[in-house]
Amino acid sequence: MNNLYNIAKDLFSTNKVDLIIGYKSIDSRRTKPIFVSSNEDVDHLVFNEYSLNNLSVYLTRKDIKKYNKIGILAKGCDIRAIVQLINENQIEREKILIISKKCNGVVKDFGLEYNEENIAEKCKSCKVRTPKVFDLMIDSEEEKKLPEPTISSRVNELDSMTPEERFEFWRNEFSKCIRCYACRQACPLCYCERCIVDKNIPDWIESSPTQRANFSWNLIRAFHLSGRCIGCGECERVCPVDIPLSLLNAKMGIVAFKEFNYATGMEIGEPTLVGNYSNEDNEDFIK
Amino acid sequence: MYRIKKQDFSKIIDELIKTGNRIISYSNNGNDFKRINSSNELSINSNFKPSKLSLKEIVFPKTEPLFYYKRTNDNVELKDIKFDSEKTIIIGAKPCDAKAFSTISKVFNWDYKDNFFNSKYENTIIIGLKCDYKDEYCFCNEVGLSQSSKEGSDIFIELDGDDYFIYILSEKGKNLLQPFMSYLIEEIKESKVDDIDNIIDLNKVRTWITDNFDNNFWYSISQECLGCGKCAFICPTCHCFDIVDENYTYFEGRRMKNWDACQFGKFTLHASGHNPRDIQAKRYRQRIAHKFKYYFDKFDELLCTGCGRCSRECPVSINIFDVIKEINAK
Amino acid sequence: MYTIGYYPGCSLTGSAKEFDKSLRKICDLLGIKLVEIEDWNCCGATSAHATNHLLSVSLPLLNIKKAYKQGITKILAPCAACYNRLVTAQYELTKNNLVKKELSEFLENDYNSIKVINIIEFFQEIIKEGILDKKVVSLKGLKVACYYGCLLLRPKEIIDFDDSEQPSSMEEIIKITDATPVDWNYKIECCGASHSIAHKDIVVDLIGKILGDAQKHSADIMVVACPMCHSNLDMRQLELRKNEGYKSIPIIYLTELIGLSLGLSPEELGINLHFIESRSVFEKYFSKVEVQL
Amino acid sequence: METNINFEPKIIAFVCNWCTYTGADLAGTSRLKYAHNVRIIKLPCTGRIDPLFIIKAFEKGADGVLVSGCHPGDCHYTSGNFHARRRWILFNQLLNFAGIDNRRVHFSWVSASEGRKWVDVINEVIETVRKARPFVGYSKMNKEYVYNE
Amino acid sequence: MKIGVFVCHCGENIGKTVDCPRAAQESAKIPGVVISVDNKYTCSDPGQNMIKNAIKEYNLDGVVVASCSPHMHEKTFRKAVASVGMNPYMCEIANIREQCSWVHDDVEEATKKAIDLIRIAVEKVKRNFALTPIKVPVTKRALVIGGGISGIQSALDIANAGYEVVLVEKEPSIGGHMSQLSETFPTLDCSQCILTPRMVEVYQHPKIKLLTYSEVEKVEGFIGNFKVTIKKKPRYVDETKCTGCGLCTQKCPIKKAPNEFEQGMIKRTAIYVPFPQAVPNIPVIDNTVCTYFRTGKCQMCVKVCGKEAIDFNQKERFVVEEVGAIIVATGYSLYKIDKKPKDSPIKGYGEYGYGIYPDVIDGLQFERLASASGPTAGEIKRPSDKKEPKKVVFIQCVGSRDESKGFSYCSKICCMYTAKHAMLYKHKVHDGEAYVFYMDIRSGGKMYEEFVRRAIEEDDVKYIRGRVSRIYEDGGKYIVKGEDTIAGIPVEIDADMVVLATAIVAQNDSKKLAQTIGIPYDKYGFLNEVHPKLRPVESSTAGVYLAGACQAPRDIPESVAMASAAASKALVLFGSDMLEREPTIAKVNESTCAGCFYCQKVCAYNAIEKKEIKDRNGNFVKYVAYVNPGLCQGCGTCNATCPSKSVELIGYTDEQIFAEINALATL
Repeated sequence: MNNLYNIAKDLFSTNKVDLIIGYKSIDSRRTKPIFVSSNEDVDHLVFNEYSLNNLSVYLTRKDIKKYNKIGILAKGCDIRAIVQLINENQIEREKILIISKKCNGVVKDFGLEYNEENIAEKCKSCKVRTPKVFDLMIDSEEEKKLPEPTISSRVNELDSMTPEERFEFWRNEFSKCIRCYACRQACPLCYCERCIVDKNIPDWIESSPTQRANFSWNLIRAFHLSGRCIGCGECERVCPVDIPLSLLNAKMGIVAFKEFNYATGMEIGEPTLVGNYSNEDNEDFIK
Repeated sequence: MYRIKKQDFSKIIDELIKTGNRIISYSNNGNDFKRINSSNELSINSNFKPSKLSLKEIVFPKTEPLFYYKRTNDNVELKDIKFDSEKTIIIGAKPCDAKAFSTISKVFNWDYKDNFFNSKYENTIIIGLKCDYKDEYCFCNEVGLSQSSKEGSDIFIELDGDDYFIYILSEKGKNLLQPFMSYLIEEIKESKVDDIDNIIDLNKVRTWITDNFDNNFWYSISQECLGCGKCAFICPTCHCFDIVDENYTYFEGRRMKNWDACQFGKFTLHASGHNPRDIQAKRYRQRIAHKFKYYFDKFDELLCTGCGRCSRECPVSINIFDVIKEINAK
Repeated sequence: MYTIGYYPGCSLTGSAKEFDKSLRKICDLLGIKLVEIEDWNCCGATSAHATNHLLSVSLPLLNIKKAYKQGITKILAPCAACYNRLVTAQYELTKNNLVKKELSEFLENDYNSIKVINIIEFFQEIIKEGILDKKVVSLKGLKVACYYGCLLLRPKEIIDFDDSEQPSSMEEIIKITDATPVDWNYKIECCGASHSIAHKDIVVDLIGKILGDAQKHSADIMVVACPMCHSNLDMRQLELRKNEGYKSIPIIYLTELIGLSLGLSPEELGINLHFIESRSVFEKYFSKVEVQL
Repeated sequence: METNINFEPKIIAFVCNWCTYTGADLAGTSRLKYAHNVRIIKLPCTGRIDPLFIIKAFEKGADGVLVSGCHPGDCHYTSGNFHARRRWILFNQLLNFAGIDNRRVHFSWVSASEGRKWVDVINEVIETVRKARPFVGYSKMNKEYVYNE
Repeated sequence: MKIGVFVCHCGENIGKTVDCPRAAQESAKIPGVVISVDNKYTCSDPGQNMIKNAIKEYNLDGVVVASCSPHMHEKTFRKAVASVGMNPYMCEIANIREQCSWVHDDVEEATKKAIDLIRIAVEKVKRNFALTPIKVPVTKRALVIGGGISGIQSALDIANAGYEVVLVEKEPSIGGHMSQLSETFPTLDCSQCILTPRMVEVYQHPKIKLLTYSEVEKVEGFIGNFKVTIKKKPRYVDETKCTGCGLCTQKCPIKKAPNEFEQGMIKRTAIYVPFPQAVPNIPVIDNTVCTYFRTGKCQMCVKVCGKEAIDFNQKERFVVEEVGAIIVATGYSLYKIDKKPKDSPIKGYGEYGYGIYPDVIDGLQFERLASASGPTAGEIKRPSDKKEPKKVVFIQCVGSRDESKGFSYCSKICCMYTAKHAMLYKHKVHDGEAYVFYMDIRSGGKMYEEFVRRAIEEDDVKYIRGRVSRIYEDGGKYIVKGEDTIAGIPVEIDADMVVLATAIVAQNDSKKLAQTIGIPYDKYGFLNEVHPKLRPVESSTAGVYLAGACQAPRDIPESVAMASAAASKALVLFGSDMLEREPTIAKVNESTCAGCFYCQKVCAYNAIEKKEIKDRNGNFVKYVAYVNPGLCQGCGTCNATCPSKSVELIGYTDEQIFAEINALATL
């Protein structure tokens, strides 16, 4: 039977992996990332509706890259990140062994109980709850119906405002930003060796958490993730001042789909959105 | 100590607001704090959990200008900052937050007197509140505090039915309440010291840290750390800052003092490209060592008040208390 | 039990009853469950796409949506026109310029996951599945001209289950009845169905060519898979019959031919409802039926 | 803060060297007149134009930004403008979503022979920006920087 | 930094609307500016001298000239500063004429703008680098890919100019399609007669190294310095020994292999020479049919060969050639219109029954039928029964100008060769009828239209304007159903033979070749020129040129013209020993590059390569992008695309542009 325990044990005993990046539970409603490198710790591994973190963020880290074959627990959404990382030459498919399961959503944040209203927003609109790309599947219950997503309606809400209102909205949200960069650090696709905000010659994005610098930072970040964000929502979850970053990402996701019929991280080898072009790209906004 | 009716206390607050003081109180179930314009906005609740951000930004803002400059072809003229004298009164600070102010004031005053900090700190009056909140992240009693410890507060409140018990603990506090003594009823109440059984031996922790600078333990506990600055930025005692210049017109600019965090990879990056704390483990070690050893060695104070914010908010659920416990268990 | 969604469309409930009848009979016999789409509506074939592009796409999509709600994953649309509209609509759905605007309501679910198949694909499938194997009557010696018509195979960028100019799939299917498909030239020529009422003269001329060529290549009967072709070729042949010495040729639905080979009687299959009678052609096979039954 | 409709907006234009810059030169050599509010920054190719420039332009007090280059297919570097176009599609909508709408951010193709078009584009841009009034939102944030005792 | 600013009045041109003295005074306030002056004509000798003197006097690091457009005088002033030892790239122009004084009237505003423009230039020049042009050595040797008429022409031109040429042909013989043609329009002279001498000339030319039956495998390097790996397929015949006596080909027992040269209309032997005039005249063994290769027996050829030239053990061989320029002349192939595989985007013409009806043939097959050296020795006989067809229908635009079934482009030569075919047919079958179905007749070219008129008027070829909907067989005849759009009626012709003018398409492996060389191609697989008007024979990869039908459908004269043009481009390159390239190219910051290779995706010149970074102990650290200075053209798209700005365009660095924007900063 394919429970997590057996799979992991087997992987180690047959030397199919040198490391498994997984979750271990702290208490009934909390888990944290764990790095299992041998049979002993296998029994710590859990994979449940409290497995919030998108572990693929670790795959691009130097100390992790050292391993030859890495097993990783990944939900459908996390796998999109892995696929995108592969498509961006950050990791090699052969080196990664994806252990996944059918997913019925995770909770918004640690400490909450898994139930209808605590399910994370991203899960409600998730199209890959049964993942398309993976190596091993652990036994998991079938998909059940989740509550209707609200994110797109929130996006429409903003779209329906006047530009001035929108600007004020974001100015207020961004002015809260304290530049702890938790959003960046938690993002699996923010793997740059030196983030643009850390580049000081020239000082494209001022490092002071002033309103305008925060505005620039959050915009550029959203732009750098356009067509790359896979909507795992970690940035918003980890934000200490609750800036609705998912709104930005969702908007750009919608744009990518409407303009280019493009969804990120769905298949390995698909051409990236930025970096390619089509003669038919829409240009009715250009004079 | 004194007893005072809640409504009388409110009267005092309104009075203070009228006389142009900046009153800070909690909002949104204690998650945030804000300036209030009337005592109705006042919310004094001993069951609040520590706010998401700590109170430190009142005396140590996330960003503040140090001076302004104007450069022309042949010279540069500087313009200094004038500090405003507005009084700030914080109402209902938790013991763990109240203590933090006095703790960091040490580092801002040990050789160079940082007036940017002092000007604010001196004008800040902290009214502490006995805390009745505890969760798996709190450990104030392990760092020499308790839910009713009054360190750092100028005035301290305890709830008692429709009344407050009020302790006046400092000159600042005394002067503040001077005009309102009429509202206060003197009362003797032997304040019982809440019994604390510590499980952590801080000396042991310190010596272990000293002896195990290169211990693999640092790597093992910080492996999942993402290296974001969240813990430091929300910490009431973390006080690192960065200084940058930025110009706003072609000729004019200003020098800024911004929060910084030792968890950032670039924090210790030298111009040469060398980075003494090149991996997260070393940065995490720095965080622990600074809080529980270095700062103590220098000021014999811990740089931690056990508020548990960093653990509560950590994206990957690293619990600093667990770490200390582990060290303690070695 | 093999189950499949079923979209009859207007013809099969009217002018082409026998198509529907014979299909249902076969399915009963082979234990195939047809799940009719509840409250199905017009496919918009007749005039919608001539009058309003959006309408011509949304009408069929509405049917697919209904099927989706019913949990149907595959739809059989026997009528060539219906089939054509349904698959075309799905194709349109993939063109995001249209999607972006009017059709957004059809994006909430993956309606293109539903496969729409025509009667030929249907038989290909049940033969592959081994469901259609018990042949009772051998139609050996029966020369059949397979007529595809215009709707079944075009447009080729949307429909590609067979070569649109040199099709052969129907021939393959009727082989299981032991009948002999003839090689002829008018397999896909227009029969003029849409002019059947308004411009009889054109139609008669056109079907004259078609039937003529079929007979020239010595076909006994013509098998069709489209209600319009059928009514047109069957009914309008009466006009040709007026000519001196014209030898008429029966027009049979693919389903009916298969039905016969499965031992069903012409009446059960509704062959007796056609204008051009075909008993003469089939007599010799029926006797065998009696023997074997 | 200025509110009257006839203020003089500040426009920063990022143009490619081969088409638009030359087109602007042509406007000059043909002695065509256009409003003075625009300042041109020359780049080799629209492909070089980074969203950061646009943001930075607003930070530095621009009321509107124009980005212009070779028509699709004419790019001196074969595909620079195609890549630029795709980037703009994304960034344009992102800016709009953030409240910096297309009254302030403008894009155009102006070839080396389109001196006249350049003039029309500039005047149009300036007019739309003027109608949109000074960029209060941004200047609010920028004003933070001035020191008032 | 010490910067000098020189504001030019350009007589009245600038002075009239810009207050130059004031502009100069204001500029003097800019940090870094040590001298700022205005004068009447800066481009004049006194003007230039003034700059030179200032450079010496104040020993300036950079110069800004506020004057006319850089496209006007940038070179002039850069030369000037260089003459006194300043690096030319330390001189910047502020364009205050074309983009200021000439387009504004308001002196106040124009002056303000001029000052801003000067400030921008100053800030830029402060951050300029002293650059020296990149020099790359040139290998004066050319590779020509494809031995058709275009390849032959290019090879001969370059060789006759005295440079070595390597000519690679994938077939056993050079000659290409032209060698298959019977006659050529509009002169009706025999194709072989004019081509064969050229083939021989190539073969005997001391400067030309001919590699037939070979294919380009790999191309490395860049302009002036290509390293090309060529695969020589085994002939199983030793070129050095074989005399081309042809005995082996007569004696070979296998005679059933389809003859490619004759378009499969007749058979050939297993060891064969593609056609009598083949160059080199050396046989090849087709190991797919040869008995020896199938059963290990026979060896008849070995027995009869006096020279012991047969060598069954030959293997693929790889030769590496170093060349400075590459000319691609791979030609075209013909659209095969029989049944298409399902996945093919092209839908084919099933209705014409090509591949089903033996007497429905394509243009090249007809060429062979009409050719005196062809299978019927020039008599027109239909393939099925070898009878002389009395009625032939020619159909144009089969696949051309037909988006739904073929390609949207016009194949260009079909109108002409169809007219030629019809004529040849009429000349050979006097009582025959020839019909041509056409959409339009496109006969632009010297004597072309006249040629078509001749076909219609003198040779009485019946032209029907319209398309054919269907062809089917009926008692040995082919019923061609079509429409006469001029008469507006359907027509049916019972033809004996049908000739389809099928579209010209790119070689099926052209995309693969393009990727090997690193040059772009269009959606049809035709190779792309860098500029359709001004640089029609250059690919976007420096040093790679295009000739003939590999770039688009071409007729013979055009192909030859292109070939010579491409040759001369190569010769221009060979004209100098060192190649000078603009130093404003992109550069990667390897320490911060994260290796996402978005830069590689957007680079139009394949200038970005993967580079391995190793630590001191030689352990692999990471892959980073590397910009090949030989290929980079300096567009900077990589720079804008790089999320971490780890690749920067020298001369337009982020720092410079930031400073330029900042120079305009106000509140």
